[in-house]
Amino acid sequence: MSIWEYANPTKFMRTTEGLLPWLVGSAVLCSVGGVFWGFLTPEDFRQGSTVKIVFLHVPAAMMAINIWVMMLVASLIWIIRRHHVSALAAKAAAPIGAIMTLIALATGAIWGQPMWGTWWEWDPRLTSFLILFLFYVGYIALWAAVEDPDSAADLTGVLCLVGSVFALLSRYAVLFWNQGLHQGASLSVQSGERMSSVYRYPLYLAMLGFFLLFLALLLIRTRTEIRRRRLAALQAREMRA
Amino acid sequence: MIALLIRDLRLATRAGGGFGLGVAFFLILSALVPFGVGPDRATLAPVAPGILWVGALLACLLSLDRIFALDHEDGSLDLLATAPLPLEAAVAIKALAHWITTGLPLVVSAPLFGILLQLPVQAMPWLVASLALGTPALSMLGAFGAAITVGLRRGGLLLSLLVLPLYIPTLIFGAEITRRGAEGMATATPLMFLAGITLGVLALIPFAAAAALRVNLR
Amino acid sequence: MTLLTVQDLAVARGGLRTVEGVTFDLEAGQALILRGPNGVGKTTLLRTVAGLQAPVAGRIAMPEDCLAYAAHADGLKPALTAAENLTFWAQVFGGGGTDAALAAMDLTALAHRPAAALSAGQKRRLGLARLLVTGRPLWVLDEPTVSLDAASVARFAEVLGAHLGQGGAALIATHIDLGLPQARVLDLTPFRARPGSAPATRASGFNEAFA
Amino acid sequence: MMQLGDYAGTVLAAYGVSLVLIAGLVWHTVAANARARRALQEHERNG
Repeated sequence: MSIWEYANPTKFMRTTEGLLPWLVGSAVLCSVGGVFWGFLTPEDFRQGSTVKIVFLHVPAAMMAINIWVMMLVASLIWIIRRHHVSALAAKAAAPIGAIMTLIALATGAIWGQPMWGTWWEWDPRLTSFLILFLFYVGYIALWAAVEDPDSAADLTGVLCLVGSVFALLSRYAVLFWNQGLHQGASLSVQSGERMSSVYRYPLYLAMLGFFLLFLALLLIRTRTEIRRRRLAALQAREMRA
Repeated sequence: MIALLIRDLRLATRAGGGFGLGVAFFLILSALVPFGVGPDRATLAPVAPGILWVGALLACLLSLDRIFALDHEDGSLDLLATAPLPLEAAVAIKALAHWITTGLPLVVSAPLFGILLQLPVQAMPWLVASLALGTPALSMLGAFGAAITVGLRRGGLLLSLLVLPLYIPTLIFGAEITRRGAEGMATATPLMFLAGITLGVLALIPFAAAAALRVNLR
Repeated sequence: MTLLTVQDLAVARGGLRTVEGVTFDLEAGQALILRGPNGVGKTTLLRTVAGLQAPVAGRIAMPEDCLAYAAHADGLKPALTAAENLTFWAQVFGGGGTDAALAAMDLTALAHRPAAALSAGQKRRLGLARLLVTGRPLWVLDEPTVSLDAASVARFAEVLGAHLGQGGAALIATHIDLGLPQARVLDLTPFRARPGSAPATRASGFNEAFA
Repeated sequence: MMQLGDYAGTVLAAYGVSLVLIAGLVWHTVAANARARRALQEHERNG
């Protein structure tokens, strides 16, 4: 049995049916647990209680990027192997990615207010996320605008491919443009002052929670898209008959 | 291939609004900005490079939907797709025609608008150089956006939504070159980056645009 | 010499099969006329043969650089003159004989008129003259006689007959009788795709129609 | 309840905004799924 069998809509629907309750349960458990645990952590000696925002900001930012990568992979699978479920999964993932980007932007801006003294700073990372958000919006708008579903999948796939290159390019262009005052990666091993474990473990849990939340939402949304496609196919067939 | 280029240029001159429109838009923009930010040399000069580059971007955007929309309506796009000319080449030629009708006049006339916006004289060569290097990428990326949205109702707004984010790297480096030129700093690094982006775009985007066109033609 | 072989072809419009199991071939000197009610898929079939969209199933074979396609729209630029329009397509296809093509379709007097100033029938004639300058042997024509008067239809039939006589071939969707002795007629109605008759899965085991 | 210190408003605003956004996304996902399922079931019952 090959992995591609899950690209069959009926097989996909049957498999996810049994998987979903477990996934939803663990997603709720981990995300609520991680975020709540994060909320209970003590204050940081420099940032005060604003450090608690990290448990939303970092997982959302991580998912914002990873969801785009997932869409890129799904688009490539559609373009190369023509599995409809793959294209629909990319379509289903985009709104989740856009919301995650929005959360990362909003929490970043709110955090920046006391830390940098301004709501919005054209800091390279915030700017990159704004650009990423624009790409998400364009991608979603293109799906909505094209009527024929296969053409829409093809066009958005090409856009995702080109958009990925330009999102990456913009990231480095923005770095060149403004060095910024964002703190370095919070979890990177090289940085001198590593995050203390008081914050690290809740953060890991929150990241896992956001990831599971994404998976659960993705499966539900993909199932929605499959049902819509099936309904449209049945209606079109009756019109013809 | 040359036949297609000549035809597109001829159409742009005869149908009117091809060559002049972008420059006219650029002129209006340069005239409006001082009304908005004030006539002071001290306030205008620092923002001039950015205004000029954003203006070039918007002037380019204005005429993008014409690249394929007219050919799609009258059926010549179908005929071109069945012609011996590869669609990738047709896309590249049409982007070149777009650049000659909108990008090139902008490059040539940019110093004039630079004067209007109090851009320091030592920045003029850099303004022209950055536009000359950057606008071909704008036309090519615009052709990609036009290829994706050809045949869509309400395609115009979507086109700007798709294309403008793609313009960001070009805009950043182009404006940076002009700004550094105005301040008398070294411009080599952003110039290299801009040239790299433009060359990469010219080499690869025709394939993406042709793929999108084929999807829209079926 | 065989200019076009179509085997067990199925085509789709908007994700749904229109006709399937279509098989025919065209030798040099032959013409095939496609008939069938509106919506049966004549245009889709012609576009598929022209390579503008992919077939759902079946095989299309033809020699390289052999086909010239003419659709409902003529692809004329209103700002260019008739001669300029034609010269452009002649250059794209690497052919020539613009003047002869204009004469054949009785357009010589109008050669320097902008295409915008031509009547619908004159535009159609100019669109058909384009076929002559392509130098391609196989013509794929979608309703070529729309907006032509009786005299122009006769003139077009004459041009088509001469093309077949020189070893060309034509695949035409039309409702009127062109009076060509070489022409066979293929009615697409019996090939209309029936729901459920298509095999439900592809090689990858994918249920394509979501049904 | 624990201390939020000087930045109580900031922290609560960040959590509030994120919660609203996620709740909206979840609600939209679930509602669209229920709508699609109902529409498909209805269609299969009738046809």
